[in-house]
Amino acid sequence: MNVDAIFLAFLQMVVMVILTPLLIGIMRQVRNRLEGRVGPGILQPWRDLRKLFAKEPLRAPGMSWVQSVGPILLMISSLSVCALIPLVSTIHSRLIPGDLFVVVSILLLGTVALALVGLDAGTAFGGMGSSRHMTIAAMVEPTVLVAIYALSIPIGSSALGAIVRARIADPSSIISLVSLLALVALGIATMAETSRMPVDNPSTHLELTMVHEAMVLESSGRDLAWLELGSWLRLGALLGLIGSLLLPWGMATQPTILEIFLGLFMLIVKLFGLGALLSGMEVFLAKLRLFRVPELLAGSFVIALLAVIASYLLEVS
Amino acid sequence: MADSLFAQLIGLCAGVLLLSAVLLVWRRTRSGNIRLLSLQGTTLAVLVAMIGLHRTSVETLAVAGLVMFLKGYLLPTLLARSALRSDVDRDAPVINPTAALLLVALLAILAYVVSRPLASLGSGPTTQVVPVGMTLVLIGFMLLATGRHAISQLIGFLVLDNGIATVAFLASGGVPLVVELGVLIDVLLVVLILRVLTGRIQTEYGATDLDDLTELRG
Amino acid sequence: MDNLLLIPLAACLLLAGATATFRAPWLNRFAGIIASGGVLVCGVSALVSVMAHGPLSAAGGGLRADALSAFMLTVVGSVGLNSTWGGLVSKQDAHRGTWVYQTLVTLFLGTMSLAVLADNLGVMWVAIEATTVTTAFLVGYQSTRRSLEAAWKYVVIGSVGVAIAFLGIVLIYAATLSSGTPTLSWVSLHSSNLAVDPAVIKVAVALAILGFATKAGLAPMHSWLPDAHSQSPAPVSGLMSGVLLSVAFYAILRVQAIAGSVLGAGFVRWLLIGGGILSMLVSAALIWAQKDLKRMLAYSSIEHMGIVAVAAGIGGRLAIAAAMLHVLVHGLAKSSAFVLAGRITTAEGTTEIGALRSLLERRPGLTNPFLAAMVALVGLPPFALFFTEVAIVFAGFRSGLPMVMIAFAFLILINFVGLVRHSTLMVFGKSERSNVGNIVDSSWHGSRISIIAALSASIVVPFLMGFGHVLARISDLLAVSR
Amino acid sequence: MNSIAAALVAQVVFAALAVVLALVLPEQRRALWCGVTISAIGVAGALTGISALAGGRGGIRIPISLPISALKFEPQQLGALFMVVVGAVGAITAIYAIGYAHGPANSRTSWIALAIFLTAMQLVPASADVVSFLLVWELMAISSTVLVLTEYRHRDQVRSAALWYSVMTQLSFVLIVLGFAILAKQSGNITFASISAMHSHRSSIAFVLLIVGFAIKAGIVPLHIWLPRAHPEAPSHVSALMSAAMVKLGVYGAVLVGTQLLPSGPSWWGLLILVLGGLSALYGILQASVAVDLKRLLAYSTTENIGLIFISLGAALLLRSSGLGHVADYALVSGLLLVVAHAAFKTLLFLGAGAVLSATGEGDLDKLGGLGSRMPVTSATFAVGALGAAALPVTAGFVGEWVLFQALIHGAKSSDRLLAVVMPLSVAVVALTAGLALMTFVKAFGITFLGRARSAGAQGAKEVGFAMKLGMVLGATAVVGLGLIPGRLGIQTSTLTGRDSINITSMGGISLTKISATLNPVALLILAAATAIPVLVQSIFAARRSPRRRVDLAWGSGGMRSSPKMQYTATSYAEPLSRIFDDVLKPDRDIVMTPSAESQYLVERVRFRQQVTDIFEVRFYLPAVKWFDRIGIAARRMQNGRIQVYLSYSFAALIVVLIMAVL
Repeated sequence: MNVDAIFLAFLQMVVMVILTPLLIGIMRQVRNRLEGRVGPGILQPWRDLRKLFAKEPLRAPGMSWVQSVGPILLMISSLSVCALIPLVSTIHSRLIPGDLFVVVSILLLGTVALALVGLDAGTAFGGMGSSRHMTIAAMVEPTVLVAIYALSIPIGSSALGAIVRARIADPSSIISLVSLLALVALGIATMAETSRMPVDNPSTHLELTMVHEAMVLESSGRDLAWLELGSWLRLGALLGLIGSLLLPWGMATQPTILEIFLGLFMLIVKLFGLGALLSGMEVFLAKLRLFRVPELLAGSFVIALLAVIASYLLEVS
Repeated sequence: MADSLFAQLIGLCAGVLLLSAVLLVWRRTRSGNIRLLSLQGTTLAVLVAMIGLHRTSVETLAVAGLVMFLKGYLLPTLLARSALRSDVDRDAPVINPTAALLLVALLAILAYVVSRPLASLGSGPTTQVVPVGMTLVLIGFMLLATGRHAISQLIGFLVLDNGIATVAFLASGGVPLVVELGVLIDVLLVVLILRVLTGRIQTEYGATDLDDLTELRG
Repeated sequence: MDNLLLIPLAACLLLAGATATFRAPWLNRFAGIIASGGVLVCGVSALVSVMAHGPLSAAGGGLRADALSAFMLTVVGSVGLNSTWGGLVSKQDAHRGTWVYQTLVTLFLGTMSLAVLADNLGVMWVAIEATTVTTAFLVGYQSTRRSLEAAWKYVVIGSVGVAIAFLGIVLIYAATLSSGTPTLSWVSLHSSNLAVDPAVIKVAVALAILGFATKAGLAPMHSWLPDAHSQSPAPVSGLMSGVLLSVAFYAILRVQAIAGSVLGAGFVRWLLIGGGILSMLVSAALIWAQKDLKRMLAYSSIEHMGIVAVAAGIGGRLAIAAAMLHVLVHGLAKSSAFVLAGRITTAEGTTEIGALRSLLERRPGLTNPFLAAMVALVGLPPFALFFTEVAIVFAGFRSGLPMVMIAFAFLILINFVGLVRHSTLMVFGKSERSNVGNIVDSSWHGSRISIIAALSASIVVPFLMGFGHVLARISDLLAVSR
Repeated sequence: MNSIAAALVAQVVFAALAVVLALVLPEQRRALWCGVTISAIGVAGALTGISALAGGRGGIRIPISLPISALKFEPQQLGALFMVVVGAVGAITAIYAIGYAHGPANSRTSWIALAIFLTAMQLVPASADVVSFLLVWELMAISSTVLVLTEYRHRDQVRSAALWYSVMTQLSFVLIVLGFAILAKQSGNITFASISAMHSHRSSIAFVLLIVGFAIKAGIVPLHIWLPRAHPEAPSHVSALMSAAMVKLGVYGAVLVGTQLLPSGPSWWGLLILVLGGLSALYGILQASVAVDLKRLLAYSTTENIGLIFISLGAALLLRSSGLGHVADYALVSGLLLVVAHAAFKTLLFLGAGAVLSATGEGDLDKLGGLGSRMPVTSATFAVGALGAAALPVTAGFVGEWVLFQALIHGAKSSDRLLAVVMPLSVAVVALTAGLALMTFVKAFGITFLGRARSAGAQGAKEVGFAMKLGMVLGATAVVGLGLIPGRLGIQTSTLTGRDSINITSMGGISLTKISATLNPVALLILAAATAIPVLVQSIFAARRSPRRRVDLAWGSGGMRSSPKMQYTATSYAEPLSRIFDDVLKPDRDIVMTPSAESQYLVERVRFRQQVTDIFEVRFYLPAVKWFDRIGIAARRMQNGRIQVYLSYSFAALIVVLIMAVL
């Protein structure tokens, strides 16, 4: 069991590393098409990465070891998250149950690495981006925790794998009020955490509106490559998580070849579907002013809290 | 001496004491007050003497003599001396005489109330008039608290002391001799000290008006 | 052995006489120290022999020393020694005038010793009145306008109060008279089989306690205290705050014991608790915005007498023991504080709290011990007042007075805040007067041994077990016997 | 004289030795020897605690002359844990102080006070009866006040800080005395044993008095007012001791009351503590996130952490009172774990702040920056501490909060409406706190150690000396060690709850058996390492092909304009947050525009100043002080110098007493 779990964890990592650039490519492509442009094709992110790895990173005075360690730290956190959350299978090792709090805190480790990279260069925009990023992260964390808490109440365990398994066992719980509220909250949180619209415009070139882009402004070469890949992985992982919570069917519950392949297939379908959906929505969204963002996050937080309380009150009745 | 006569005389003395006290409250010329004070002292001495005669105890008679000398003569003269030094003879009290007299009436009633338990000290003419002594004490205190002048405060103090002595003799025919002597000497000393202080205040402030003595506050 | 009790009185009288007649320079300097030293020695030896074989009595039973008297004699001696030694004038300052001062101080000590040793309430009263007589000129010693004013108020208010106390004692005597055995001896009064009329005793006790409370500086009869204690020379302030108040309170304790054996605890308890809480309230209110250092210390004495009064009101082994310990330690600490404050104010030339700044930088020699004394006075460990105050709170709750104890604790807190506020401002605050900022004077301006001894004594006292037995004996002695 | 008694005596002996050394040694040799001796005190205390945790019993008794039972010092299980914490913190800070103490901090007074302070703190959890508890409690208070006053000559705020501190401490002392007195009366004895032995009684007054009293010492909002004043003004090793050890003793008191002295209370007791904790956690972290002074930031974060601990304690009481015993145990365990964790990382952080302070002379974040390259050890250890404070893996702080979360989500019993509302809300509060803590410590670390120097002091900073580095490294080791293998400690704490509900996993991790939740930090580390391998390999290959190139200017969106002044400062970093929470923080901002000489439309200079004050101070405390002043001034009229008035006081008293006597 343990061996399979470890194998599956690494499988998930590899798969996500392969898939997420494609996911980004698809999302950009969808967006371009909807905006009536041709677009570079879905392999463009891969080309970008190859280019960036080939380029030499620049080091300005005042930059410290954080500049080179930060991106790697971000990668590690993203990869570990991919390994820990149920994407292909709901099987998890007894050593490292994909515990909700552990996952969130590892994600936050990546967030911190990103923010520190932003501060490292000692320029105005880096600091600005990092400050905004951390503010948003601080607001997002309670939403994520409470939302998944709401989902974990019926099972009485905070292990994500267990939650998903329970949902496979009892599909009716998915369309329950609780789970829907929780998923909405989670979705908003994901957009904020991965700096998508309407919180942040990933394709902006106007520094004053940047959040994520402003942080990586000073990074170049492989540092930038890691930063980009890392952030993509975060997006992929969170989308995958939502996917597994929303449509858990087909995920491998036994470590058999067949089920694993089925799980993989389902994962691809879910990821790309959700990605397309997301970017489709983004076309119709305008970026919020930064000081309106807290309202959005507060709203999502309230939804999550409602989900929790609802889950109790529904159980009581 | 016949008990009835004794009772009447005691009553008479008590009356005189009370009267002198009330007059002290009423009249506010210093020289007159000092004379009233000596009268009060003398009356007290007479009272003691009669108790002594009634009990036929030499000790008490001696004490009577002492009281006569001290309260009837010595202290008033001392006061008169120091009163001479200060120019003004009239003393405007803090509260006006009418109110003071009403207050005296209230105090007298209070004195009767509070000395009700003392009636149980034994029947006989002396214990019946203990309230007079109480009244004297309260009046003396009132004079102290309303006196605007060093001398008038001294007078008040002496009235209070007379009152205590009255109570002492009426209620118990006097405390043991040694205590009695100590008391008299202490009173004498206190008055002397106050007199010296009055003199110094006179030299420092030019007057013995207590309204000047308000530098120490808070 | 019994004639031991005569020694302090005789010694004081002789010294006073000698000083007044010969006016020898060394007497002008050391008379007070010798006298208080003698009192201390007698007190300690009396304490030892009392603990060993029962009460002493001399002069045909006129003088009597049980544990309480011996203890109070010790307090008088130790605090007196601390004050006089601390106030020791240097040779050149010992000009011809000081003989008056020394004579009066010596007599003062003598009268206090008499007050605690007398068995007869009347004699005790005479002695306490005599303390007024002896201290009157000490208060007015500097004969400035302010000191004269203080002296006048002190004598008038004090002697009136004591006169009221005499009225009370007279009534007690009268009561015994009606019961057939006229007496003023405390022993026979305290023996509960005396058939006296409780109603009379109640009035009498009320008057006596009120009167002695005036001398003990309990509110609302406290008004003379801040003036007198702030105007008299520092050693005299130390003596008055440290022991005179406690001696007057000793009288209250005696009267309370009599009342207890006749009336039971109730009436006097509430009298004392009321006075005590009121005193603490007054001191809290007036320390808060106080402007004068010595007056601040005087008010803190009022607070501590209030604490002792509350303890006495509570009664019982723990509270009484705590009260006794409190009396001793407060005496030592307060006399040290007064002596040091005197030196500081003479060195600085002002007693205004507003004008005293950054003392620790400028006069470390004086300020460090002063700080220690203040720490002791606000009841912080390691000084013994901490134990006594805690013990009083516990005793109060044990005898079912929660509300009183809550008020007590919070009043202690407010006093603490007031004292700490002013002290920190004087000691650590930045100095406005730029020209004085740069002096650094680490000398003690006088003898330090006595003060160090007093402060360390007030640390170690609660850990001396022999002392515990004394306190236990005293609380048995004062125990309400019905 | 068994081992524990010997160890207790040893502490006192070491303290005496330290005092003597401080008195006799000359200034230049004082620091070394006193520091070593004081750390020996700490070690002795920790050993005492360990042997008591291991089940050893015994102690010392000191008789006193008052007829109240002798002073007893006999550490029990719970106290022993706190003794270990305090002792360890004391040992580390003392070593650090060897290098740090100079000037007034190296004076005789402050070394003596330090020795007494540490000893008293170690004896507080060891004391077995009320009076000795109060004694050492007050000794601790007064010695720490002396230490806070250390630098009074340099800044006048030091005095006011010390005044606030001593007043609040005395208030807490008064409340505690009253509470204990009530309990002592009810139990008829002053030993903790006898108080906790009396069953089925609930004195709510005593509970509230004691909890509020201890909350003051623990720096709980709204009683925290002394903490952000005292911590920044004290020398850093003292701040570390106060924040990491002394404040914990307030927690100790609360735990003692809640779980042993008054174990069976109504549910609102727990709720009270929970609400206090939540308030402190949120308010503390908000203030910390906008603070610009490094030590003030750390002080407020202490309030936050203690708030979290109170949340877990309150949750424990609440759950116990509603019959969820096993979850309550976990809540309590999480509280104790957080105590240990906070002790570790807050010591480290304050020591780091002290290092920064002594290296740059600046405590103001807006004047720091770029220290990472100049002070590698300090920055690395501070980073570890910041991770701990942000409760990220793999640090001690993370373990604590993980257990707390587990307890909270399992504590929701759906049949109990109260729990159904309280528990999710607490989860939300803890989560929000954690998020803000993350931001706060990213700010603290990033602004201090990254970027470029914002002042000359930061420009010329040098790494600190060996002793200070040693202290910080020890602290960092503790933070990571406890974070990696928390199992042992978890078992130890779970024994304190009576039931052993925690197992140690094969990798030294912690597993909550009753609710089947497991945490294996080591495994997480292994996973991270495994994932790191390919990343590193790829980086190395890329580095071989294209090494880094130095450029003399960051891009800064393409300008020569990027001077260090243009970096984000701490103020601007927290700006979005302070806008969001404007209503709570009520910062006062002002913008001064100086127009140029030629025309008012050309602006010469714009200066923006923002200051965040503590609303509790402004709204409650200062008005209270004013009110007292008014009363005090009014009261002076009582004593107006007129002897007639004085005599009439006596007269009135006489009349009243006479009437009382005859009625």
